[in-house]
Amino acid sequence: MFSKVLIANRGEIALRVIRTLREMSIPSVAVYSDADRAALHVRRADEAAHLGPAPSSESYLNIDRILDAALRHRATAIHPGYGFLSENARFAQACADAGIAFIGPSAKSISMMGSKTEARRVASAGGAPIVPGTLDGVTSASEALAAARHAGFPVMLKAVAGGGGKGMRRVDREPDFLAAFDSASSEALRSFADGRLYVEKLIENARHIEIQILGDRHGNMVHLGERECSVQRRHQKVIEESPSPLIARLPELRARMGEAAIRAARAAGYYNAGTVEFLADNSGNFYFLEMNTRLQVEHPVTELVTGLDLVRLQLSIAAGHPLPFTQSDIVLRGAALECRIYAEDPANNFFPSPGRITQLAEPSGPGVRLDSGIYPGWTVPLDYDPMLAKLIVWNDTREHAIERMLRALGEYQIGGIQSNLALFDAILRDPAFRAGNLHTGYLDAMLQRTPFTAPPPPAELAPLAALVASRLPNSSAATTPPATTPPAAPASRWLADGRQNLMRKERTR
Amino acid sequence: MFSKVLIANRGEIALRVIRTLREMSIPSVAVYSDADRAALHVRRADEAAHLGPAPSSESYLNIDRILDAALRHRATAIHPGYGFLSENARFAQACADAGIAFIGPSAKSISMMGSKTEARRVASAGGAPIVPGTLDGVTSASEALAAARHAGFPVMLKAVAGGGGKGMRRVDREPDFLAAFDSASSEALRSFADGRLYVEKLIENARHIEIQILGDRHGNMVHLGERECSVQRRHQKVIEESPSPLIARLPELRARMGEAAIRAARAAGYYNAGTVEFLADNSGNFYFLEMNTRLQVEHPVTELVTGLDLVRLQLSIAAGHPLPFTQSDIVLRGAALECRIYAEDPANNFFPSPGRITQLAEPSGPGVRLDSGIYPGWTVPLDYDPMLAKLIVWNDTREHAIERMLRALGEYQIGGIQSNLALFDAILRDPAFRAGNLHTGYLDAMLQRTPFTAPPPPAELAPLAALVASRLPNSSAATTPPATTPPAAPASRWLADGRQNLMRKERTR
Amino acid sequence: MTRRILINGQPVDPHPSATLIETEPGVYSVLVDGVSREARLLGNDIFIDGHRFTFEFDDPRQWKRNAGAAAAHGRATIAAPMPGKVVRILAAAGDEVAAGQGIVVVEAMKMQNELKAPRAGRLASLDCKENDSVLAGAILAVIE
Amino acid sequence: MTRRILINGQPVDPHPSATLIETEPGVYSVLVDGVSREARLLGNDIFIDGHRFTFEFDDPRQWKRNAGAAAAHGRATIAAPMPGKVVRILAAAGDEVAAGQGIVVVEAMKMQNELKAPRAGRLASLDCKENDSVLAGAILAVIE
Repeated sequence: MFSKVLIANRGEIALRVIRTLREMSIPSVAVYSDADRAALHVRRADEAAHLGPAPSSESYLNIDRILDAALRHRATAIHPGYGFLSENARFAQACADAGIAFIGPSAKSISMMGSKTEARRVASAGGAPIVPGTLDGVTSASEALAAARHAGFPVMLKAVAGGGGKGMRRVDREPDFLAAFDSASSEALRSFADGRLYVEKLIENARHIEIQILGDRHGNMVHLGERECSVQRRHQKVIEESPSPLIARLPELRARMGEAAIRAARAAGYYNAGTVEFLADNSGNFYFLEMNTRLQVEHPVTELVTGLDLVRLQLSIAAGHPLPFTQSDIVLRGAALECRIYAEDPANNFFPSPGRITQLAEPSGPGVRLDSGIYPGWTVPLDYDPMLAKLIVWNDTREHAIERMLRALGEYQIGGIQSNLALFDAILRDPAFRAGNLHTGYLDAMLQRTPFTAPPPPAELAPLAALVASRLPNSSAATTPPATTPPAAPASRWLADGRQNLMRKERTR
Repeated sequence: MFSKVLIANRGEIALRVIRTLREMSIPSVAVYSDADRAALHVRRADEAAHLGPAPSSESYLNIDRILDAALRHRATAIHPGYGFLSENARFAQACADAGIAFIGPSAKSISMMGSKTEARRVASAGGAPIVPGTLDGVTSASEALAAARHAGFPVMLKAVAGGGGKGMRRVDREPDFLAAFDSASSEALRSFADGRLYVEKLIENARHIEIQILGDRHGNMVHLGERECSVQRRHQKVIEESPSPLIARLPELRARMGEAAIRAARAAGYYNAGTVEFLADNSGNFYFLEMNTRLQVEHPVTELVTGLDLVRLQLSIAAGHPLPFTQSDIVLRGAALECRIYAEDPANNFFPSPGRITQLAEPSGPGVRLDSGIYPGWTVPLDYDPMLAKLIVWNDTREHAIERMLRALGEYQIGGIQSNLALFDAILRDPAFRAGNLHTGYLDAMLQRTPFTAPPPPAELAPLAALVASRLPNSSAATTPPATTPPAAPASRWLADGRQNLMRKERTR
Repeated sequence: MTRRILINGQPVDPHPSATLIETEPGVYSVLVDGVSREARLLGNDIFIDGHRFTFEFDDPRQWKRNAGAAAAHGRATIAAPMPGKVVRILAAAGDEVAAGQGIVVVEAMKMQNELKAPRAGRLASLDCKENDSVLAGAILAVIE
Repeated sequence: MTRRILINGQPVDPHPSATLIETEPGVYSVLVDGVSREARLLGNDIFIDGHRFTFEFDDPRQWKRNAGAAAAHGRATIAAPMPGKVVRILAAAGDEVAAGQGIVVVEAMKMQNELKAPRAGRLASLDCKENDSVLAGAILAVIE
């Protein structure tokens, strides 16, 4: 096993990896940018290496600086987490060249699956069903249009080098096609320095169901069941769960999708933990979407239903050990749900809300797992993804897991910044969610139907608020500068608060 | 199901019950004494009823006041937790008489199992093996001595009405017998208003292994596997785990003990969650010890390995529902451990350390459950048992669970009062514990062998402490009154600190 | 005490019989008619059961704040909530805009965010243009 | 700054190259030679990795504290750490006692606890008797 491991990441996932390393008695090395000196992953690691200024390009995305830190700290392996360099083949290769184990697949597998069109070809060759559309990336709009006509509208335009919803557009009618192509292509060029797009037929009301796989370097591979991630906003997952309500209804689907996932991954010579994403319709048809060649944000729901520690297994695979079990040893138990907690204001168009966390109460107790990267007094930096934590629960049934999540959300209080905690409460109480009637457009439709606004405060609570206020000195009200917008407009009040938090932050830096 | 439930308890177990009630959408009523107005269970419950002054006899043990609170708040059921009135047959009967469901067994079952000699007779009649000794309580020392001679020394003297180690003595040699009898009998009289004792042969190097059972009001009963609770100090459990390392070695023992437990419980007409305690030797012989007719402190370890919510099941049974499963549905997975976190100083003879909690960092992440009743700023009252929280972990194997517990303990920081956190670190690293070589004398022997003292602080850290101090104003040192004992004696320093905390508490009350 | 307490702009008397203790800084345990509630103080807001109550003190000896009804007829500003880049302008100076109408799109934290008019009125000035980098708190537009 | 820092009674210079930030009140993140440590300030103690360092400032302008070596030869007291009842006396006034020898047993929080001599010496006075109720901080015995 490795004598020391550097984690080329930040926030909750860095902490997640540190925890398993500590359990394995392997010293951990955190890395940090100027914006993260006080971050929890730096505090909790055994060692910490400074990378550079706040921008990712000069810190968490900077291969040279990360390798330099690893060599300086004598780390013999690097865990990339998710995001940042985790799916960067050049980084995986640079680690190998420097004699440092990359805790992930081979650079070659990353390359094959990193190109979305190449991944479609590999998966298809391996025998996994793919969504009808172009097998190759195209740069000309007319070529794309021809493919779209062939597949039939509506279609999806997607970036060949894509990820995270960038360079992705839904096109319902031919007249909108050219404008959508140009806009998606330029976004893809901006985001990935690669403007090529491909066309896929849109699977209406499709569910996003993904299979977690695990392969070792000796050719053994298993799947660990599915996660349903259909609750999305702007192509970003919001709630994930296992089992999928669809597969609970069609149980034989799990083995079929699991085998398709393994075929796709095998075709790429894959080892490490990985995720094969599918679109599925309610009849049980499913189509390969893409493969993520890294640990997934939502891996804890699989950990809770399988009882496995995926990070421990990643380390074991990277150290060359064979998988300690076969497919028949994998037993799924109960139901798990994950909520991604973001510093954003759902009542105000999900505006990011960085700033200082002034109060924090975290949920705990039976069946609750919190993978968090924050603490009271910490200032959420502007510079990175505003995810604060993941709240994951387990219980014997989906219904009980939902009840447990609602209980845990009720215990969770984040003060000083806006968070999306209240959004989850709304989703988890929505009858369509409770019934498991999900598709990737579910959340947008729900928010359209019932816009997320704070209900008017009950009048009988106002005298209690007045009682609290009556205990305060006059000065506590005077410390806050007057708002620039009238208090009658709640959205703007929240905006104003966000700004005040930011200004406080600027002063204290 | 019940429309509202009152919890006749305090601290972490009250919170534990509130959590399941919230998941079931049942409003909860907390009760509190003058000492507990600010306690977490009061803050987290939907409703709260004041009982009376701090002494338990005027609050948590006062049947009339608790029933009055239940009626006032229109609670239709009462959960007794553990301790306090949970094994009081008169309370169970008073609930029934007041038309309030008692979430526990019948008053009759409590009575039968509440008398330790009666319990021995019932269990023996049901077919469970019992420790050789007297079947009846005796008041005369000579009668007891005759029984001791018959069983053979060493023997245990135990209070008929006993519990919590009160009125219990080990007697190794006949010459010590009479003094031990007098002292145990007078302690039993003081503690339980019943001085009767009984004699049991001492099972040398015995393990404490208990079986969790669950029975409904329709005659269905299952066991949920075992917990090993051999790590004890002064007859108080310190660490509990499931599976037992002994049963991991002798797997057929689980079914045999489970069946014996069910036989004993059936003989008492038992329903509700309950625990049958056994002594076991390393060859797999086991003897009925006693039955606890309530939820056990250590129930979470069983919840983690079985995936069941015992409080939810208790409510379901009390509402008259049949068990939703049979014995063959019970599957045990992985390994769970629990550490009981106390406000006490292991480096100073485990002296209780109530006071104000000034800093608190709680563990979280994969496989960690914290059932806690404290928060930063709260003052641990003098008036009750000094248990602060229970830290419970799960992992796929015992070895991995131990590693996870060590990781979680490393994240746990309680400042302002002394706690026994460091003790667990020492036990969990002890080779005998790691090997699973446990018996009820294990911890006393370990503490004898390696007295629990703080190691000398490493010299290379002193300049870091000086760096922290250099940032502080002079006044921060001057605020603390000079210690009454020299700093050279660490034990006394801790005493002094405890006193200062207490004095601060007295001032702020 | 002569000061009056305004909750969401309206004078409200403190509850006469509820009991209150501060358990953690800014966190209060309130018991009222046997019900247990938690109140959290954050800036000028008190949150109870997730509901926001904005409080002010109406004290004749104090500077009279005009944040209430008066301001609704005065100027409203749209400020950048964080450093970012202006990527789109959706209205022109002089336009009549509706409450909630998008005015400026700012990209920050890798997300595009539409800043909306806090109320209806005339867009008196537009103080930014596309591709401008803006600092937190910068006034981007004024509505009269 | 002329003040010297004493750690566990010995003068120690602050680490010259470690960096330190206060992350939460009384909690410090310390980076030293690439190693990440946490320091916690509790009263007059600083805890680092579970080790306790007691600090003092040795400032000539300040009242000179004599808690160090001087006190070891002076009086030591045994005080009740909490309210409770004296259930047993294990030594008599005038006895020579060893460090760690039990002197008084106090029952509090349902537990009997033996209070031990903090150092060797003569039991100069015994200020309690069996069945006494004692308050927190009450001096129960003095060793000289």
